[in-house]
Amino acid sequence: MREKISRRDLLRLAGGSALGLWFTPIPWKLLDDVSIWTQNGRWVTSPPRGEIQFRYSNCTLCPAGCGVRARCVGGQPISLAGIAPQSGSRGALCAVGLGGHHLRYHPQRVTQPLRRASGISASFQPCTPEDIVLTVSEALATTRASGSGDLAAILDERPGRVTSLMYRNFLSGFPNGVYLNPVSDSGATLHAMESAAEKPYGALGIDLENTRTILSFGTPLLDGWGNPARLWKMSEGLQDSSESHLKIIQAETHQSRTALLADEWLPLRPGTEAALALGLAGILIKEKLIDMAALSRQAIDLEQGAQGSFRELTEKFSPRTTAAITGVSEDKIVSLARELVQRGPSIVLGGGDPGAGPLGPEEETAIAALNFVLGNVGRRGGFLPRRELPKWLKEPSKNLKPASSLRDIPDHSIRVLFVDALPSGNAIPWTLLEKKLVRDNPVVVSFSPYLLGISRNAQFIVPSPVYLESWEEVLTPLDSPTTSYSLSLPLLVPPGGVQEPFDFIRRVAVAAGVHLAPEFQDVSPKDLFKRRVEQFHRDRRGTIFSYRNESETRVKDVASADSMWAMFCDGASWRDDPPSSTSPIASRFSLLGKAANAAERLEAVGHGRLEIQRDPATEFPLVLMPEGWRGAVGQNGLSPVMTKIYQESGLRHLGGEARVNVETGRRWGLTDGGPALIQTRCGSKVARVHFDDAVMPEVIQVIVGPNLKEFHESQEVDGRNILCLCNLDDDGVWRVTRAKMSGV
Amino acid sequence: MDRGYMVRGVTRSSFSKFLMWILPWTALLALGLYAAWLCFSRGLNQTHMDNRFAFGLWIFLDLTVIALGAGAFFTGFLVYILKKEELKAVINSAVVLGFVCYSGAVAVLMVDVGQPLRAWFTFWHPNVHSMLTEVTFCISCYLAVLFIEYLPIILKNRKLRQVPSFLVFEFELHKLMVVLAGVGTILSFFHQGSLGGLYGVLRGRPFAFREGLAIWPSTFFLFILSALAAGPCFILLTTWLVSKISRKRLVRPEVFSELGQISGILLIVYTLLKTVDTLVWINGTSPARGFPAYQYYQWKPFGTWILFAEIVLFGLLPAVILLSRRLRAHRGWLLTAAVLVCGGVALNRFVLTIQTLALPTLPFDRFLSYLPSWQETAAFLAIVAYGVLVYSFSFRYLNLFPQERELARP
Amino acid sequence: MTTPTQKKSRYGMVIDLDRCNGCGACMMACAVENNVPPAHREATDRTGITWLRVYRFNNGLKFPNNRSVFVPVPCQQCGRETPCVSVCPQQAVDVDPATGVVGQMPERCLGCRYCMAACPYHARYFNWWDAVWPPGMEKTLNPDVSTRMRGVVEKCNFCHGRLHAARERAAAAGRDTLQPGEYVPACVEACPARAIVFGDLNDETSEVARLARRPEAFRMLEQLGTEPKIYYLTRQSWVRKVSEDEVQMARKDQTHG
Amino acid sequence: MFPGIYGFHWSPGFLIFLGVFYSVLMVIGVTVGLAVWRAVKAFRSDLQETIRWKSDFQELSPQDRTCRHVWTGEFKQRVCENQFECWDCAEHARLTAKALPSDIRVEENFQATEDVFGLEVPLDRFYHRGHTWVKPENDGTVHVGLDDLGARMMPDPEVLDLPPVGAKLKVNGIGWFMKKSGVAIRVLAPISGEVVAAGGPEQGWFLKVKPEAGFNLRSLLHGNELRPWFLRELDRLQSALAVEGVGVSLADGGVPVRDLGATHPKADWQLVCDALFLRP
Repeated sequence: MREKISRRDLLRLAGGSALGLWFTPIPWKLLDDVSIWTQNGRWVTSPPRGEIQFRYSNCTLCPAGCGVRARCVGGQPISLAGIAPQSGSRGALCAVGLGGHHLRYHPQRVTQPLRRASGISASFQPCTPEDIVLTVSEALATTRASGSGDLAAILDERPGRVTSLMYRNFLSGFPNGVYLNPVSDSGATLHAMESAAEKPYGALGIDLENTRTILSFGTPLLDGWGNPARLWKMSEGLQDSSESHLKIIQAETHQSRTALLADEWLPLRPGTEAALALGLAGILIKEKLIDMAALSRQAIDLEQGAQGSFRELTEKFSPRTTAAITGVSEDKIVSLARELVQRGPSIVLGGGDPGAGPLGPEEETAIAALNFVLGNVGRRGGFLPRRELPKWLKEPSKNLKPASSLRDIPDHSIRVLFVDALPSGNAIPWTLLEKKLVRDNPVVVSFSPYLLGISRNAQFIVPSPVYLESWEEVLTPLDSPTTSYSLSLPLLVPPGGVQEPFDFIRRVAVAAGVHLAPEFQDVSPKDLFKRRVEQFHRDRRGTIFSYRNESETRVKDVASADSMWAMFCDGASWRDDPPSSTSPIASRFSLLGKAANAAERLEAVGHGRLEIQRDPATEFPLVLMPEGWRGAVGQNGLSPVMTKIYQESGLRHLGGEARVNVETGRRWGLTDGGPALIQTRCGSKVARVHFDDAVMPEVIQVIVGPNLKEFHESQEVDGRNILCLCNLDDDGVWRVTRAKMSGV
Repeated sequence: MDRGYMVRGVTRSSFSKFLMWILPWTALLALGLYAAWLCFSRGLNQTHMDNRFAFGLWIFLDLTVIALGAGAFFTGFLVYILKKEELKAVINSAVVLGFVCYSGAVAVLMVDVGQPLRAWFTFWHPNVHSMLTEVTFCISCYLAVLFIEYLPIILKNRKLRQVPSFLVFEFELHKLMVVLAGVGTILSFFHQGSLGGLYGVLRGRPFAFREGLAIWPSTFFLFILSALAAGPCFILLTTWLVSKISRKRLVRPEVFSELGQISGILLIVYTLLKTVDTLVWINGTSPARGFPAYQYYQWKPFGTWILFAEIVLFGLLPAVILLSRRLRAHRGWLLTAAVLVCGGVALNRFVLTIQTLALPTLPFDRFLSYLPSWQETAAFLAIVAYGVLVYSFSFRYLNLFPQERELARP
Repeated sequence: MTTPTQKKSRYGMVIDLDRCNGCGACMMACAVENNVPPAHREATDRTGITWLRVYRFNNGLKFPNNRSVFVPVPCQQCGRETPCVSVCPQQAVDVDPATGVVGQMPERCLGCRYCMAACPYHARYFNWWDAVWPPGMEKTLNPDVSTRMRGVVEKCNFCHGRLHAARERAAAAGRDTLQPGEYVPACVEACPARAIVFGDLNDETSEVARLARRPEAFRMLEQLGTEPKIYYLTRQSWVRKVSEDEVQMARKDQTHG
Repeated sequence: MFPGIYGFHWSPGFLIFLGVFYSVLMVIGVTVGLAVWRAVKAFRSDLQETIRWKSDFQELSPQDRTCRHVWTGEFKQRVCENQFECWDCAEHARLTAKALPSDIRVEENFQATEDVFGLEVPLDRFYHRGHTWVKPENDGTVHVGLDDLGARMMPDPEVLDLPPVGAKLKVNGIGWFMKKSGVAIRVLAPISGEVVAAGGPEQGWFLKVKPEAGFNLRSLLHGNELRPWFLRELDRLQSALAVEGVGVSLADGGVPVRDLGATHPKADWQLVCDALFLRP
């Protein structure tokens, strides 16, 4: 029997369905999703979508030059990771490097040329590149014409690059042109040894892998000194009782992170590194713990040289005297000296703290001498000479200005100063540069991607590409025993208005009428890098390590220069072959160094750096010592995500904070966490002070680091940081300063 | 001008005087609403709560206010279920107080959560193991019950009752009040307990964690008892306060005495159990989890005095006063005891909410302090103002104290 | 979605405190991986979001005997009576039975913060502000992880996005189990010191299980009985006491200092 | 909460918990629903008049609810709990064992008029406590009017809203409305029945009603109850005037004036009228 479906039935069906629907999951899931969706809608940023791929580069944020693997979405890097410098080992990035892909979007980013609004005011106004070129070329013309001795200088913190060579070529067009070495050089110990040689060794590298003991004078070995993964690999089994592990003895005033993790921490009184080095050398010589015959043969001035007698000098630093100066016990000093020999190969490193600045030339000379005494040069587990990069410039070196040190430049003599964009990762006090500038209208041009650090004190800012926006070279890092070379590749397109320093200097050259060498004309840095790489292929030495395949190829086996270039463009690093033999180097050396009055200077500084300063201890009873973390000393931008470390946890301290021992703080009427006025001969500043029992009594440890403001939109970041309170010694050292402190 | 809306046979202050009274409270309420709006529009960063002090003034307020509001269900229970007719004198007032406390607590909770629009998820994806689910369920149900109980009181307003449908509905609803009183009692028992359980189950916070019966930690039962003791005292206090402010006799003195006695009996039981609980906790629960109890009291200002205050000063002392017929008969003693009881409940809730969070758990933790922001304080005060306003209007236009009319007769 | 892992895993970590110098790479890598926004201008160490937080803790002694240790604290992934799971009123927190990872569903969370009060390790973080990135930086977000909105709680989930990706890769390769090392959280990968070892604690042969059995291994607040899956290693005896309750001296010194 | 959504599945604890929760919700809902349903039903079966009276009665102060037997001395103090519906009252039945009018009869004997402080109280009728009276007529109908005190509350109303002929009255329900200079009075009906004619103040009666079958006059006041009651009502009037703050008392010991309201402001007078006509 067929029944006709009436309208009523249909309505009933619809009604029933509507009712029944509520007993199914559909409406409820819909409700859930809609409520989540409505709340996610407008406010919440959604990540970009796209094809995921890996691209490779090398980090330029500090000279360690770590390999980088970038995870990219649609070509945009979204995270960075480390790459092993060679197969078999492993790579890593430091916290600064991990946020490298954020730097393009830094709140303090500069994307157009800026000119300081008026002489002193800290505000800047946009200008055109032509404005800067015009002003600068006029100032350069003055230096060239006047004959007054006004200098034109370029401060390049990463020497040896193609761009550096172009700078030197450019400066050679000026009689008063000066090419400045890095102000604070982590490799100062190596350079001191290199310069003490009678016949040049060339560059030295450190054979860390075979070293068993390191005596480090405040070198941040485990906190930003070299490639983080490599150092950690070597320090495996730290504080272990086993005989084979690399023992680190950290001699420094601060309880740095290296000091915390080192096998031993010797808290030195401020500025007494030279005394300890001389004292140790003295014990080694006096107790004849070393091969005295070899030393006498090689050292020019062990007994008597042009500068005096090293032996006599060390005799003035008996263990007792050294103990009195450094605060390290006599027994400890003696046993340390013996341990350096017994637990060899042992090396001694200086170089200084990224914030505290370099040890002085005297300290480095003493450390170099100690290394010489230990017979470390040319020894396995010591310092090995490494070859230079293949030569590719045909021009003779007369067209390249030789490098000079800032400390050798007379005060108030630089009229035009260019500051290169690539950071060394170490701090530079603005007062140090200011002292060298002429008093009337100096022109300081800062190539910088950010309005931070030194650029805040410059007259002009030329917006430069940030890391991952341009082609750049990465040269042999300090901790590498062999020469290496790689390229940092532009994974990102720079914003409009950004100028390569290379291109800008060429414009200045044209405007100033300087003729650059033909090699630098009508080429981009990339073309020159390619020529360098072609030279590698021609030289057929070393190996090339491809990041993508994690495979090593001998250069000999690479088919063509073009395929070698293609490897470099996809992330690769070249590494020289290890030296064929470790024969001791024949060259003789000077233990006292080659500088004039070296012995007297060394003896004076040996009694403590504070002793050579004029400030009376009665007026300034405390000692101000800066401290910093490489790559984060306030000169360059840090990823805004670094606020996790600086702001949202107390893991790293912000720039300008002061830390004092609890007792010291109480004695001077300070409150923990409260403000305090720090006064030195150079000025005063209010800082937030924290009590910390890890700080040596009577020491004010001030942090050189980023300002909280610079992470956020605000443009009011002070260009004169806490380093401006530091005393600048005649030898360009600002490590220790007598100071006083009072509550506010 | 509004006399036609008032209860017949009682007098109230002039309208202008009433206006002067409510004006400052309205201003306070407006300020609190502005603070709440700030929290809604800009987020909870407007408060001084943080990841470590995840709960602050508001949760303390919620817990305290709900404990004080327990008078509503308890009086309802006594009147409708146990037929204690003499307490009819305060039942209407108790219902209004309860409504004010609970609605205020729910309102402030809505500001306190980060995503109030998702509050209904609790009903849709309930985690049955969470005390907070139980609390949410019971409080929302009980708020509905309180509203339904409040409704007849409103509908009986002199003007509203002239609407026939209101009147009939009110009449029929009133007849079923015993059901609601029963439901309210069950719900209240559970959520008062669960509020205590809220902290008692925090196994990660040994200061708050308690062992217990079945799924309920001991704080579950202690909270019920303390709320039962505090409820009548709060009614007593408010009645006395309203009577002072309005300069009217509202209830017969026997009612005060009755409330005090009930509170006293419960309080002494509570104090005894609390003492036992504290001893078990000090000697067993806490050290077993690696936290010797003495260390909690090493942090200033939370010394052992707080334990003494909680148990003796705010527990034993008022219990003794309330249980003594002679002292209870004395108005001054009675009120002192009532203040102590209400203060004790607040202190107990404070210890559990604030001290728990202030104490460190990790060895490298610090003892934390917390001061509410002005927005938190304003929202807090707004709840007080809201309560005062609702109660003031109710007192003016509704028949909160049936005995008042008789007592007002010359 | 069905879980391709048949065998039940119990992922955990062993963190060698003697190797940690507090460089912060793990915190950075974590924030980058999980799209944690940069700090708001007014954020502090108590209102910020750091799924992995490295604490510095000292022994409270006077100079020169004062020593510090850095303690990375991610969510401890409690395995028994997980304090935060049972308290959440709307099931926004759950333990994945296949991995043992305590998960947080921010889109389910109403922001009551009860779980934060419940967590003894303070490993849970509330979004006190809207998540805002500097202009353009949102292009650098990880597509595998959604961002969170204001007013919800979030925490470490052992980089759930990475687990997902690893499973997909394994499934594409026709495997239904993950091989050791195929899935590691971002912090583990980033740690230059290799101080963090990650793996399946159920797998007796894994390095993480081996290290967790070492006598120097301990867990924080072990007596609470929550069976955390983060183990710490140290040879320094004073640090070991971190796991025990007798470090009150240090605590007090830190606070009243 | 549905199995399958976001990996959800039922567990016993879940079912128990939700069962309890939704039961509670249901109880609350059913209670409210029941109240609504009963209210609607009451409306349908025309019970709102009864309910209004019941509800109003509960709102009256105990003094206003004093049992009639207090005046006649049987009780010292007693408050009526039976909405003045004495036919239902066991106490009343016990006390009035001797027959009182159980149906409507004309009693010729009562022609006298009592004078209570100048109020005329004819004894031939039955008085409701809302100041109306019922006077049975020979034709089986009754006349309904205001007693002297009620009349003086509002003589010469401007508006008189009497029910139309044929309308049903309900005892203690609304009888009629009167209004004068903004003061409205609702007069309670003393009897159930059908209106057969409408009168007014000038006729001396307001309504002519055919009483409902079986209706009795037991709840109405009669005979020797009247004097004490009226005295009491004058008292009540006095105190209402005092309570409402009118501040004017009745002429001392004398007869209330014919138009009591004329001397009072209307807002207050409304309250006084409400009090006297048993409107809470």
